Amino acid sequence: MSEAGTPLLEVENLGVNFRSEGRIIEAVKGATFTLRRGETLSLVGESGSGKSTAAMSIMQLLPYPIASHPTGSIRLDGQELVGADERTMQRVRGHRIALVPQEPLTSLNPLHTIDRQIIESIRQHQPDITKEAALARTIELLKLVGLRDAENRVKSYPHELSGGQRQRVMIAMALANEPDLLIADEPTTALDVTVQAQVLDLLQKLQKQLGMAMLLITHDLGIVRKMAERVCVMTDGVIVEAGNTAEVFDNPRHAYTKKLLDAEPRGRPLETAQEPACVMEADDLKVHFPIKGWFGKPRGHVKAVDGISIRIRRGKTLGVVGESGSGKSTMGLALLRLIKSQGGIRFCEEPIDMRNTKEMRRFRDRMQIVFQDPFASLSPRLTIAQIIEEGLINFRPELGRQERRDAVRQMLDEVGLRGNILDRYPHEFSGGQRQRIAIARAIILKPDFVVLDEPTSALDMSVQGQIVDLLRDLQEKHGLTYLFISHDLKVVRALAHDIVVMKDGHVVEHGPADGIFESASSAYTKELISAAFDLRARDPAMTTVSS
Amino acid sequence: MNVEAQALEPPVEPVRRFRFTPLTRRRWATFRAHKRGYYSLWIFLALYLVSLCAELVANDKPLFVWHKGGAYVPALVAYPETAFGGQFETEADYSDPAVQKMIADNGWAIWPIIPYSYKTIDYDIGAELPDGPSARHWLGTDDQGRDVLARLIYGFRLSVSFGLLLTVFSSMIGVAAGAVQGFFGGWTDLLLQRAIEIFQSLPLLYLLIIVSTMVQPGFFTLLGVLLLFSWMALVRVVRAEFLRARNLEYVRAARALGLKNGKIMFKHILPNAMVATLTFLPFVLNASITTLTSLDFLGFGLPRGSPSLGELLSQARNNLNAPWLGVSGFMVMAIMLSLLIFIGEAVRDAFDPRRAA
Amino acid sequence: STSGPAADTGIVTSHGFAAFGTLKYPAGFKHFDYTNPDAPKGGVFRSATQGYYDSFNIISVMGFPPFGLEPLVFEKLMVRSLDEPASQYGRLAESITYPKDLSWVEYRLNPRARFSDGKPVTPEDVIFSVKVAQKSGRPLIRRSGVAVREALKTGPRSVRLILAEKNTPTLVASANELTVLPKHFYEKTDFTKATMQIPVGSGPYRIKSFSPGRSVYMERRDDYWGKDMPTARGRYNMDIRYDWYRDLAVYAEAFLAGDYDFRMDQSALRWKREEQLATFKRGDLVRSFIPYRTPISYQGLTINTRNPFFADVRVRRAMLHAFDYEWFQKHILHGYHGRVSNYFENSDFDIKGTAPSAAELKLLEPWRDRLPPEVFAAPKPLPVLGTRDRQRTNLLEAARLIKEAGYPIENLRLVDPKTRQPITLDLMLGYGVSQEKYITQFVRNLDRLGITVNIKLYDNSTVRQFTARYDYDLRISVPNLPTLIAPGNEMRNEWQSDGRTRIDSRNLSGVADPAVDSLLNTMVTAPERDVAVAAGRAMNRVLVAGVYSVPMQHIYPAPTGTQSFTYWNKFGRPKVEPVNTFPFFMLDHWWIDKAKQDALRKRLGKAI
Amino acid sequence: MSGLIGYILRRILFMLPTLLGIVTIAFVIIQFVPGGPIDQIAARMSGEATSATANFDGSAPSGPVDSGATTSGLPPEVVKELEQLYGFDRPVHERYFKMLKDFATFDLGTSYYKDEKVIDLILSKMPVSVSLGFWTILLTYLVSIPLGIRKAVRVGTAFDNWTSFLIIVGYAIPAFLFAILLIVFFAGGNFWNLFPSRGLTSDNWEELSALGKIGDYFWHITLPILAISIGAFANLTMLCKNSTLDEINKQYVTTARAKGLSENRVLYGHVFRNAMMIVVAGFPHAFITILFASSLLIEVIFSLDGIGLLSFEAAMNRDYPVMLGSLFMFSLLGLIANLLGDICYVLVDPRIDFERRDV
Ligand SMILES: Nc1ncnc2c1ncn2[C@@H]1O[C@H](COP(=O)(O)OP(=O)(O)OP(=O)(O)O)[C@@H](O)[C@H]1O
Ligand SMILES: Nc1ncnc2c1ncn2[C@@H]1O[C@H](COP(=O)(O)OP(=O)(O)OP(=O)(O)O)[C@@H](O)[C@H]1O
Ligand SMILES: [Mg+2]
Ligand SMILES: [Mg+2]
Repeated sequence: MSEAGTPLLEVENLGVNFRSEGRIIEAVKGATFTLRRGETLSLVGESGSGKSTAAMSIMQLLPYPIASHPTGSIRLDGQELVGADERTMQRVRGHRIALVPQEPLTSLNPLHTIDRQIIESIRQHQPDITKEAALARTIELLKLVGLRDAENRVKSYPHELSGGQRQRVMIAMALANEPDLLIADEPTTALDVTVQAQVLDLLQKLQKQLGMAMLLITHDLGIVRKMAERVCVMTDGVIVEAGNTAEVFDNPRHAYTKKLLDAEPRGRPLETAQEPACVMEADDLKVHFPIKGWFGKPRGHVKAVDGISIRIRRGKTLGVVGESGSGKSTMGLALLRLIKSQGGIRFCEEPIDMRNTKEMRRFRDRMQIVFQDPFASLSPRLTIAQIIEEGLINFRPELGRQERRDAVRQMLDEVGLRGNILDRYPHEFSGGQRQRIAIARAIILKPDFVVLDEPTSALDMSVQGQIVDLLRDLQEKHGLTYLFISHDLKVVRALAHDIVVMKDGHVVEHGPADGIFESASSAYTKELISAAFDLRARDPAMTTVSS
Repeated sequence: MNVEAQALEPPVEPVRRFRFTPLTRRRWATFRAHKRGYYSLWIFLALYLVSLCAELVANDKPLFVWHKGGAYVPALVAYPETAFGGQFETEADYSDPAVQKMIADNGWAIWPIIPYSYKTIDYDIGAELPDGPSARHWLGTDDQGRDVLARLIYGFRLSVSFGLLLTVFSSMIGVAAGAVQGFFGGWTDLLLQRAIEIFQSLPLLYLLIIVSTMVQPGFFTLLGVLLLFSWMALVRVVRAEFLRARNLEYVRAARALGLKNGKIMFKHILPNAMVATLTFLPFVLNASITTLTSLDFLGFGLPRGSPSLGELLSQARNNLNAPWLGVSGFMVMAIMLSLLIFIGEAVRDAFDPRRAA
Repeated sequence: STSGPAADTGIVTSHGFAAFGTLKYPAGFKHFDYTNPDAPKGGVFRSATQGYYDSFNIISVMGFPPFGLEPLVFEKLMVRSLDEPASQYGRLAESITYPKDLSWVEYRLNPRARFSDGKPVTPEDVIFSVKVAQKSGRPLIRRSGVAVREALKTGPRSVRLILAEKNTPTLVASANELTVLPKHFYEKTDFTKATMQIPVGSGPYRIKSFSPGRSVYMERRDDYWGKDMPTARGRYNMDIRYDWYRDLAVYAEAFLAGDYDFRMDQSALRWKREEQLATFKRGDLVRSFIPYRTPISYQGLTINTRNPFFADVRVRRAMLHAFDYEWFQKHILHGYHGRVSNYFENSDFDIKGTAPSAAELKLLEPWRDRLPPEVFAAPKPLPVLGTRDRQRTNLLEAARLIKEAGYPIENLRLVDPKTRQPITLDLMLGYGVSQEKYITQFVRNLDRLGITVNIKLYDNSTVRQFTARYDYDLRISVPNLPTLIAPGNEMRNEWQSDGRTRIDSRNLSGVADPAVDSLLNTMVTAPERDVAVAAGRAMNRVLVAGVYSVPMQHIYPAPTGTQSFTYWNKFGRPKVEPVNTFPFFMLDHWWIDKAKQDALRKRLGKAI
Repeated sequence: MSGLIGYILRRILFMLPTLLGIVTIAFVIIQFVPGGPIDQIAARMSGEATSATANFDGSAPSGPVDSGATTSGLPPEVVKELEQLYGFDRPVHERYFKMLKDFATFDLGTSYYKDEKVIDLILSKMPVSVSLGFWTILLTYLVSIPLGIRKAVRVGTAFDNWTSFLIIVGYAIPAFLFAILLIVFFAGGNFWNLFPSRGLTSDNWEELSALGKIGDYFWHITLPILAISIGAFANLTMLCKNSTLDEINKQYVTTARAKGLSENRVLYGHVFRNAMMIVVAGFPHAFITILFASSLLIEVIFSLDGIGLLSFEAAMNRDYPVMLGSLFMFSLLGLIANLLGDICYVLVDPRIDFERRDV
């Protein structure tokens, strides 16, 4: 795949420091790599190891002056970018280098419709394109990245889109100007496997067509294998290993690389009693969002969840998979009565669908949720200690200050966050770290029932494994019940007893996990599994999902 | 695993030496880092403190009198003139040379730096009034022969206390009302908003006239009356911020944690909706003072003769040939406002998670 | 057109009327001495004032009409001469006829008198005007109305007014000043309402243009019917433009900018500053002082004797000792203004420094045991303060007087002997902070006497209500001045005892003294002038001794008995000045001096 | 009914009871104010009346206006007549319901003293108020918003410091003092006589050419507008600055930058709308406030007859129809402005709604 060419991008001895709490955090230490036209370089590594930071440095978009580059140089076609003036950077950004940020959910301007945001990007660098042409191009791009009903959807505001939909908007935006270099920071985490495959194919196609280089940051080693010619492995801000993908993967030299390659969510769901009591039941659950027209007059409805009935028994995990935008997150929120819904919901045999906010409050310590967008779900002005201990303050008033703090510390430790991070604000973490904070917040209360909305999408394999183990542990010890939403069938497989497959707000298939994986009945499920299988099939180093 | 986990500091929690949470300490550090705001705070506190002890700084009564072997503290205790051998059974007028002679003949007195109180009329002033700045009156006198500096000191105390109280109360009420409206929406909002609209249209002038004919309007009466109106200033913005913020994901997260509405409002939303509030506070404080000023101007303010900045300014206007009146009044306002705005900025910084210490 | 007194009938017909003394100008006189019959006509006189106007209706109180409409657009039956005490000469009325007891007056209207719309002035207009004035109206208009009991037409050009009281020259004088309104005009327009309709009058001016609330331009009527009348000759030489400024400071500033020509000096505050200006120093701005010969208007601190605390004259006298006029004058009044010591200074009724005459003593004798002994001697001069030790002695005296009156001091404050409550007084001020500085020293002194004074500052309407109900202990007011050169029956409302209890009298101090009542009655009704004067002086003595108010200052900044004004130096002035107070905004006997005006323009480099 | 339309309808429906409440309370309060129109007339008759704004400059005349006046208030029959005229002979409730009836038909009545309909009075004062309000707002918004944003971007720099200094100084200068100073310096006799000190237009306005009229108008309003706006910058600028500071670090801004947008596009295209919600939504209300209240002293100083002055004088003179009428108009406009403000919220931020939150 690789074409020999002059290096498009040269990163040399790059260092990035952050100031936080009066200390210096060295996020990237002396990273060096180059990237040629048409080439894909993958940056893999531990969560919090500085991958995103390194990527953002290329765009010079770190929060300067809090961030600084003590050393290093970044050259695009020989032009120095570190410390380049704004005008130079403006010509580079979006035009020559485009970025798919790691957290697409919070990266869109909440007050602009998505067409406006993409069109803006197009017209910024191609001023002679008319508005209409730009709109047409926008729709085309959105279709390319697999957004269905793009004509209607372009007028949506970001908050009206699902996580995966927003992510695709970001990808479309990045591709809009056919950049020389695409920096894709975990671009497919919120996409279901079929769409994921489609997007990756698209990227490859563009690469071929345009000679676009790509810096791909991902935790999914399957994708790395599929896409990247070369790979750099990062840990603790240092690139510990770099080389040809195949070589590195086949012949890992650094201990961390080995660990990374070995790690994967393992194990099987716990065996449980046959028919424990139902923790969560929903009958004919419906969530319809009005599509707002002029002055808020509804033009119609998005039937995000359209008549779903499910049952989840104590100590079990219900995996929810399905197409992006199929209503998984919406269902999760509805079950916990966090958005308006119709239909019956019972929690531990108690009907809760008619209860008001106040009455719901006494259930809250027994039902928790990890939101799909961890960043948005963390109060920006609270430190993570405050965020995590909040549930304890609320429901375990008997705990003293120190006890609480200890519990928080321990919890963080269990999700793999160590060090003196308690008094930092959410924005000072990496995507994966924030995700773990969100998990910690949810499970510190040891609730009966937890909705986990893609809780591992931003985690590297080893941490994923750790989290999966933790969840299973908790299930074992405390009999926790999970509703586990994920696109990563591997993780689902490792945790879920039963699986629900969703499409367009409906359940298309429902049954024990093994059954579904082995012999899916609906076409959609088959497609889904085969897509996952297909992706992994290129990755001989990994155990395939199906036996 | 994390970069900072390994080296930078011992993982042990600092012992609880202070009652401050680490977050508070962090905010305090940010606050201190904002030099302008930090010094402003100290200057402001110092000024306010001095003005709180105005009686000891600027007074027409000695701080201490030694008379015939007896000790007197006229600044704090009222003594009849007869106590010093005079004839008046009412409180001694220590600025009267006759009284001064009585004391000097039988003892001595220590005077404050500024030997005038806000209402002292300098009887022996030589020139016509208002009298310009001189060694006798550092900032000159007003058109009634009262020392401008003394009046400023007392006036500062009065205005700032009034402003602070009014600001604290009115922003508490205003923020609460705005928060409740914006957070709950629906009928709560609809009805409360109407109530506020009605309230806002009360003819303040008439209320003041009524009040002023019924009672001698004093500090607290005015505080009460103005409080009735001033709290509405913040409602609008706070409500807007809450209307917006209640849709955000972290509010939903807080709700998922089963937090009470009050907690969600004040712990999660309010800090994020604080921008407007914090920005407005110095202005609300200043506006309280200005309102008081304009009431004095209209004649419905504090009892006549009170050391009010408003009175000073209206004198400045009537005595354009005495620029020191206007300049002093203006300087006090400007300094006070700058200090408050700078403090406000520093507080804003301290609460802004993205401002590094 | 006069005939001498017809001694037998006691009925007099004359070209003029002198309320006191005799007429200075004989029948057929050519012009007033203080006018210049050869004065050049033309140019504009620009004057201004602070405030606004919102109506051209001079009758109704509903609006505020511009100044000057009354003598300039509307005319009176007779006009005053300004160099005599109280003489009036015919204007609309050609002649005046009255009996000896002054029970009525009859006017013969000038046949040439015309309104600006060409209609003649008729007895019907006079009768209508009397009715209007009686019914409602602004004070000056109403005064003529209340003087009249009935109005009758006695001939095609004659109208007789039956007066409300006999033997009262001041009533005649009031009736003479009746403003005559065109009946045909006001029958069509509602005269009770404010209106901006340009009025029809018979006067020498008409309103040419105006901008509501801000300015009025009055133009000389070429067709003025009375052009050559002796009372008009040499007058009305310029067009007049009045401007209104909402703000006093701007008003003052605009004068310095040359936006208007003439200002009456109301406040000494600006003098100092003006005197330093180059324009003033080189004489472009001129300040003029002229004495007047009416009782001096002054402000005083009125003491409300309805408050039991002030029932004792000793307490009231203590107030005199507590008011430090000398300090006040030097520091607050900038050394300007003067002070008066009795109610009718600058007139025959003045008692300053004189002991009562035999006639006065005769009137006072019956009340000797009720009256304080001071009344029977020359009035004591007012206490003099102004230095520390004089202040101290006076305050000690005040303290002594109050103690004598039975008020003890407890806990350093003066208390009521019965209730043991501290004495607190309300000092009501009208809307205007400027007055506050007048009394700070006084308030301070009372504080030293152990009395707390609350200064109450109210708006007009509230002041009015509190005044009507006498809801104050002390207040600043201008004792009501005599209509003419001497006090008349209007003083009843001021001092008569029924006013103490009646709501809304002008008896602000609540004076209720049978001696005053009796002397007042004698003064008003005495047929002989010397008896009236003796009674008035005796009353003056009783009132002064009763200390019903603490005299403060002359209302004009100029020395007592003088008025002053400042103007841009472009006018010609007659050699002789009038001596009575006169409305300066008229200035109808001045004229533009072209040479001066041109010189001034040159120096200032702008049109003025 | 659903959505915003329903909400707007509800709000409009609610205006009625709100207005009712406002006038009712005002009516009740009026019953307790000392001194009524009749006292006012009595004061005028006895020559005691001073202008309502006398206290602003201590200009209460030192002598009576009509010196020599000798009235003792009003004769009882005149009082009766006046009471009849103003309807005070009627019981309170009757007057109240009559007022409601009149207001319901937008008949605001006639001034007690002037022979003019309240509505005409208000309309005739509009040009002044609208001129002052409009230009002041325009000026302050045009200056403050970009300035605030600039300050946020360059927070902590010298620029930030000295602009802060300037706006604070401007704010601290009392407007009335500043206005007087402007007149002394630019319209007085001592320094430069460049600007007129009075009014909105010259006396010969009618005769001027169209261009001349415009010039004359701006020549007249320059000083008043300057005086009003000098203090208005601070608040808005600081608000803009702070809310921009809050937004500028959010992730969507990084995204916008990543698109290669120029700094101004980032600021005005993205940050502005997010940051300015409060500012923009406050706009209608700001206009109403400036229109009705805040320029009172300036109106006096520059002899401009605006609504602020009108309603203040009406209040002081106890001209209840004018007072109630302007209150009514003011409230009505206020209600509409509030509604517009709320609609603005939704236009600015589509996520906003006004529904009750149950979940
Ligand atoms: N507030 C809203 N207004 C209108 N439509 C909405 C709203 N929220 C979600 N939707 C729509 O509802 C559908 C379901 O969204 P949901 O977030 O539940 O999807 P999802 O299954 O979680 O997808 P993903 O895997 O991409 O996160 C989507 O089509 C989305 O566009
Ligand atoms: N604004 C900031 N202030 C302080 N520390 C920060 C800030 N942003 C990131 N960091 C720290 O820098 C390190 C690197 O973060 P970065 O986002 O680059 O990680 P990452 O490799 O992308 O991880 P992930 O896979 O979890 O996204 C992390 O330890 C994080 O805590
Ligand atoms: Mg990352
Ligand atoms: Mg989702």
